[in-house]
Amino acid sequence: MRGATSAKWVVGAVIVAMSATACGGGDNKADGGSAGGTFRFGITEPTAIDPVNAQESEGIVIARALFTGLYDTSTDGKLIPKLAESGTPSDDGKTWTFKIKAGTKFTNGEPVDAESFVRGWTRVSAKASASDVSYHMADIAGYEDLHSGKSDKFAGLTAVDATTLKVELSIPDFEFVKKTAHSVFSPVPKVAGAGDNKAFNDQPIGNGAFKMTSPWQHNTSITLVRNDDYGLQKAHLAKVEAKILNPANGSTLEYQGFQSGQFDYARMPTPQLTAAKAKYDPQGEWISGDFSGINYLNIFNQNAPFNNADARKAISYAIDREAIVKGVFQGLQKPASAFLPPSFADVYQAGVCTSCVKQDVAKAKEYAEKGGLKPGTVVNFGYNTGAGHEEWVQAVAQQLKDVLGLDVKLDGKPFKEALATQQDKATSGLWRQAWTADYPTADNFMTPLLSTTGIGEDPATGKAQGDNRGRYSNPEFDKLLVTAKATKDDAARAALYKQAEKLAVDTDQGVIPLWQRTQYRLVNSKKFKDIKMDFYEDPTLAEISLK
Amino acid sequence: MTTSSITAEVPRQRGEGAEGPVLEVRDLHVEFKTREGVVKAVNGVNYSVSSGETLAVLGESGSGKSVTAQAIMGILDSPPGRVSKGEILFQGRDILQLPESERRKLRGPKMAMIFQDALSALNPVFSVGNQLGEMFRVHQGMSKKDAKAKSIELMERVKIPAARSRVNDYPHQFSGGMRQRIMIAMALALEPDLIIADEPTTALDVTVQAQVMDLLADLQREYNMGLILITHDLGVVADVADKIAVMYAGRIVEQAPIHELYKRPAHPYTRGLLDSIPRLDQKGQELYAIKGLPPNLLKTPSGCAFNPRCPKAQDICRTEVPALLPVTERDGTELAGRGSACHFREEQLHG
Amino acid sequence: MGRYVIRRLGQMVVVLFGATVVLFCCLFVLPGDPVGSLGGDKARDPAVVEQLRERYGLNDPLPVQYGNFVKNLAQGDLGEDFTQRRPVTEILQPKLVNTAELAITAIVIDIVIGLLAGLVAALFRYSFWDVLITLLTTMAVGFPSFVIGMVLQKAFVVELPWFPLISDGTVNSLILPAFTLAILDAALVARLMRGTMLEVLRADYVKTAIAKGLPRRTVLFKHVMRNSIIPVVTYLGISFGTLLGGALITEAIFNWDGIGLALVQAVQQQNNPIIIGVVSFGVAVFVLLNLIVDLLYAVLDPRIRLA
Amino acid sequence: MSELTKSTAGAGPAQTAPAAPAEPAIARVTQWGEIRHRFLANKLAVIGLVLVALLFLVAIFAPLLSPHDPYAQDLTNTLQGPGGDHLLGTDALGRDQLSRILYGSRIAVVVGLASIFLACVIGIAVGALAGYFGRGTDSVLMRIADVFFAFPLLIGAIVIIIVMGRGVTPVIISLAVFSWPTVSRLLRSSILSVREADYVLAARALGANTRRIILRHILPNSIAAVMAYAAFNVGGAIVAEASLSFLGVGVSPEVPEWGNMLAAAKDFMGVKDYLWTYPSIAIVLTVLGFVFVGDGLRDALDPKLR
Repeated sequence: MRGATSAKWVVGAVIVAMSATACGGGDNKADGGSAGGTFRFGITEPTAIDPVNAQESEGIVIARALFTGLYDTSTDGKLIPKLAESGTPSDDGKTWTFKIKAGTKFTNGEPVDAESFVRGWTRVSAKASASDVSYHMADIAGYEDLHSGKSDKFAGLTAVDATTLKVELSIPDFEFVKKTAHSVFSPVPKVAGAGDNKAFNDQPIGNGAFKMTSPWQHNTSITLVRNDDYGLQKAHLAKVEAKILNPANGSTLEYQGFQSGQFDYARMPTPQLTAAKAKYDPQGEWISGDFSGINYLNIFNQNAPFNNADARKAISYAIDREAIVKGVFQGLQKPASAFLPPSFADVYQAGVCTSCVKQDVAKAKEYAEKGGLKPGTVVNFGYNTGAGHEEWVQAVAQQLKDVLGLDVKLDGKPFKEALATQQDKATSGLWRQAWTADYPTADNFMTPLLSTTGIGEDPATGKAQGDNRGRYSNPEFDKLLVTAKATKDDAARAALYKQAEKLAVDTDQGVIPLWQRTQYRLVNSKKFKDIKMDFYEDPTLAEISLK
Repeated sequence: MTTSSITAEVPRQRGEGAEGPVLEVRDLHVEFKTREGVVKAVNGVNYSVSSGETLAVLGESGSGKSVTAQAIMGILDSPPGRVSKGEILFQGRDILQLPESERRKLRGPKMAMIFQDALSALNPVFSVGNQLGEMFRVHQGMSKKDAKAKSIELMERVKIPAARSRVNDYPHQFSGGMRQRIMIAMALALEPDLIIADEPTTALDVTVQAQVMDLLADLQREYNMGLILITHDLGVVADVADKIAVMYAGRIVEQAPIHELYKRPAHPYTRGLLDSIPRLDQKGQELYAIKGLPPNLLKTPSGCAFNPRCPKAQDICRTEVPALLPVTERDGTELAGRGSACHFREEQLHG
Repeated sequence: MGRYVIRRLGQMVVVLFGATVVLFCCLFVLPGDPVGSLGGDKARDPAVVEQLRERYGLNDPLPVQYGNFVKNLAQGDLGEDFTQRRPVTEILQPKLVNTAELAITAIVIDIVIGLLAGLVAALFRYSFWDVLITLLTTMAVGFPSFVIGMVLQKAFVVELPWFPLISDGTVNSLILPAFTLAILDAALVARLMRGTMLEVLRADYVKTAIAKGLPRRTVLFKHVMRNSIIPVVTYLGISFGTLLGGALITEAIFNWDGIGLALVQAVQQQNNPIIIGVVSFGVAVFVLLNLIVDLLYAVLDPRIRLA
Repeated sequence: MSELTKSTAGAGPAQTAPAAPAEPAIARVTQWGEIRHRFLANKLAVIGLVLVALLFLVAIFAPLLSPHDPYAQDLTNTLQGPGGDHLLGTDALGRDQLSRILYGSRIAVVVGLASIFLACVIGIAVGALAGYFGRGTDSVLMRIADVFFAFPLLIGAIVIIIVMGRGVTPVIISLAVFSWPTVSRLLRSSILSVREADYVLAARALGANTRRIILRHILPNSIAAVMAYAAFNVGGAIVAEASLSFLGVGVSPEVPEWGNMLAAAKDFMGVKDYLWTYPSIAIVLTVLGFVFVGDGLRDALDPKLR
């Protein structure tokens, strides 16, 4: 997941959501569009734009403009080959061989070859980089040694020849290829140096559709210009200006900036969505899309009162998702009835979470009774503050009080503290959580968020160091995931994932899905064409052209 | 003009020019508007002073002596104070008719004032040199350097030791006597024709008082200036003043050449004041004190304002305001320069 | 004088020491691992967490951490921040410039409006203008800065789009936040000015000045002003010190990229090096300005002896 | 600043503590009757008193005055503009704004009074000790005061709240902890000026002991200045409390509280302005009430400044 984008501690900016209609991907040859023009939009200060540590969507949009990897992903989870001519797994799913397009170059003239991929991936995983995103490579053989500093070579990677990259995994994974669409799997030139090379961090030299001619002006702006030597389909825009806004009010600023003509693309603060839609939708400047993410309630599975599935189901049945969507989100969110997003068409099962489909007071009470969830039970309900969750968590809390008579204690905390509380073994109750996909695999949801390994319990402190902090754990489910990953046939694998989701989300109610991830944007379609959102909810810079 | 005025023609003792007095105040009325009502601080004051002459104005606090002086200088707090009636003739011109800009030009070069408390009357945040020099810079357009030299000269003139090294000191660094000398120096700076000294020695030690008074008298003589010496202390004025005006409740109640007043007061109030001076020859006797308190100016007693405190008050004193009238000898010859505002002035004088 | 300054600087070090110790203790007992998560609620890879804890000395006991901080501070080094891993000084420098820009503009507005209003109110005491100014300044004290900020934003950004919401680097974008920041202080300065000036106007030395035949403007702007301004200068100095420390609310409302906003964010993210940097700076500037104000006081009022 | 022979105390931190008059007001205790008279003659002060009294009444009788339960959500009736059943409209969760504003006065009153009271207690104790004993005690205590004085109020408060958790008590404590130094400085400088006053010298000459002098003679006279400060700054404390909520670290968001309401309304700027205007008015009136009272008190204590 890329750092829960919207969740930068942003005061009052929940930006979520979007609809299936606008997702591009596919072929945008931008015929008729003319070259040139400057595309302007706002972002908040990214953690990094160098692929070595680019993590949230603000950093990734720049990293992906500067670098081109093996594949790209469409919003509906399809792989689009970029530098890869082919990617082939071995029969056991433990070795992948990629054929790389020959003859492309970095903007400094260095060739983009198999070696440059090995270099890039090694750089990410090396101990000195202390990269926050290196875990995406954890399944590649030799990762542990490299990451712990025991070795400075990535044992699992081999540049067989200039155009052949061989990747050996420590476990079978027939979907590994999808991971490589993430910007962390970018190739880098020799000049990149180590991961903490400040000069390269601030002005990376890449092989993407755009390049930087001046370094990142921290807290001010990042300017990209078209890379005219780009080895693939060249971009149309002459220039891209990402103005860096204060995260305190990023979406408000973007919205105002769009209104005043300073930006060509903008998010909006949730409270303004209705008004913005009324104004801009008729002019064709409003786009939306459903994305690969989920908003859900983490429920602490191992501590009372939610240490049984019945009690957890009671909670899910008690929530009136429709009413909250209508009343609080003004109809601009969609209730979720599954944990996996609809964009993963092959595994999506609408209504797989039976308790999610509709509020059912009677069932809620019945399950509460069965699960020993008596009225008056104290339930802690945690959320992170300053990210715009204040309103709807109150609505959920109220429904739990009304339907089940629970004594819900809302507990808002800033991120670091919130995380520490969630990790604590003794924590009980509910916690607001969201997840967006890093790459289009069901595994990217299920393994970190629901598997036993996803808990990552530290034996010494009992802290949950992984992302499965609700500590759902079912050996049967874990086995299904391992099997699915090692299953070569797409349909068979999808079936296994469906089975696993049904088990974890319906039978066991390990988590409580709330709403899907829908995003809205304003786009300057009067001046530009083909402004769309990509898998990472960022503008498709390489395809936009002047009208 | 209800109060008949005699502008006492005192025989000129030191004055040379015979063109008339430097200053003549005619029927001056000053009032202050306050929340409680209109305070009539000065009610028809007349007096004059000539070059080289010293007029002492005597009175308790609130008698209007300082207000008169401020009206002459044009530094009344206004609002709330204002001159409601009367004329102030300075060298023959009624300065009340002059525009403020013209009056300003008089202050300093023509008339100057010495205040009672030099510590508060000198600006604490500027050096004495600066404040002295300001006179020359503003009125004569002198350069800073020249003004400073002049300041030192002035300080030497008023006998401040080590003037050169102290010119940059601040007021609070001087002793009380020295500060008053600086005030005097400032008043004298442009050699004005008239100086008003408002209780110049009250705030000083007795020993220093005499020195400062002597200095003032010497300088007055030297420059041949008119001097109005405001005081509440009869003892101070005896040696320096030529004539005296006693004020009570905003009026002049008695006017006389200085020595005559001491000998034969023509007003019960003056009598009281004189009696309350401790005297060596009356050791052992109880000291006389005027009964009662000074009048409230918001509601001055009807008739003679002094009547509630007067030992000799009669019915007429409570109904009719006595005018300031000439006083005569028993034989009816008018006493030059003398006047008294008492219905029984003759009795007082002779009795 | 020299000794006084040295002694005061010594005290300043003591205060700075005290403030940073208090701050360190607070930050140390905060729940949560400052390097435990990424930008959002995603936990960091435990191996990376450990690596970062080591790198930033977070496993050391508090006194050792403090010792290291002092040692680095002596060399002008405030360490690296926990999210971008860039030098704190480098991150804060442009923000400091922004905050200073805002603070200076605000203080200029304070001086101009505050002094002028106070002057007019005192000179024309009880007049229409005095009543109006007294009323307005009292009202201004009652308006919290976030209300002022929101009203200004609504009026001059949303309704009348005279000012940009996003700083475009021009004076235009400075005006609203500077006013928001300045209104309270300007009102207080006006009140203070009026009070002291009324007192000064009654002073004997003003009479003296008039009796000396000085022109009205010399009396006013030399003798009266110089004395009335003393407490105002004190107030403005201290207020400027506070402003330079960063205006949390105003910077948050107007998205002003200054150290106040950085501080609020850093507290939320437990980005301790930034918190320590900003607070230490704020305290140091505040104490330093206090010293400057005291020195200035002695210059303005020769009666004051610095001892 | 403590070393000046002339005190400059009274200029507090700019954002929250407005300057008290440069000269501490000194009033003999026997003058209370006159002070009351002067206070009541001041129109603004009386208006202030009325506003404060109203605030107290609303806070006490909030349950009777409120047309709805301030916590009751109605998701079918969210963001309704003013009028009809909801006089001031409903918020994003369909709660009645009027009721929430009325209930919000309770937090304002409690936090405002309690934090200033606490600050005064600490401040008076420290200031009295420092002012009376002088020398070493003074130096140490005033340096400690400097440390807390130099800390930015809001940041100090945020840190304390994060350590203690959100809620009314942490807010009160955190505001008090960073505002007592102003009281100390005020009291100390006031004591320094009173200490040499004739009546204290007289008491000393009559053989009164130190404690008696502090309690009977110095404190009652210095405390006048503190009282004016306190009344004035209850308003400041209420603003600070609302600011904390506005920054998302005050009391829990479901609690009806003005800062919370503003924080929730901020992003509705331009679309649902009634959401922030009414709570703003409530804050402004409250703060003005206290400011008027504080001003009136100061003027009554020191009529020269009128």
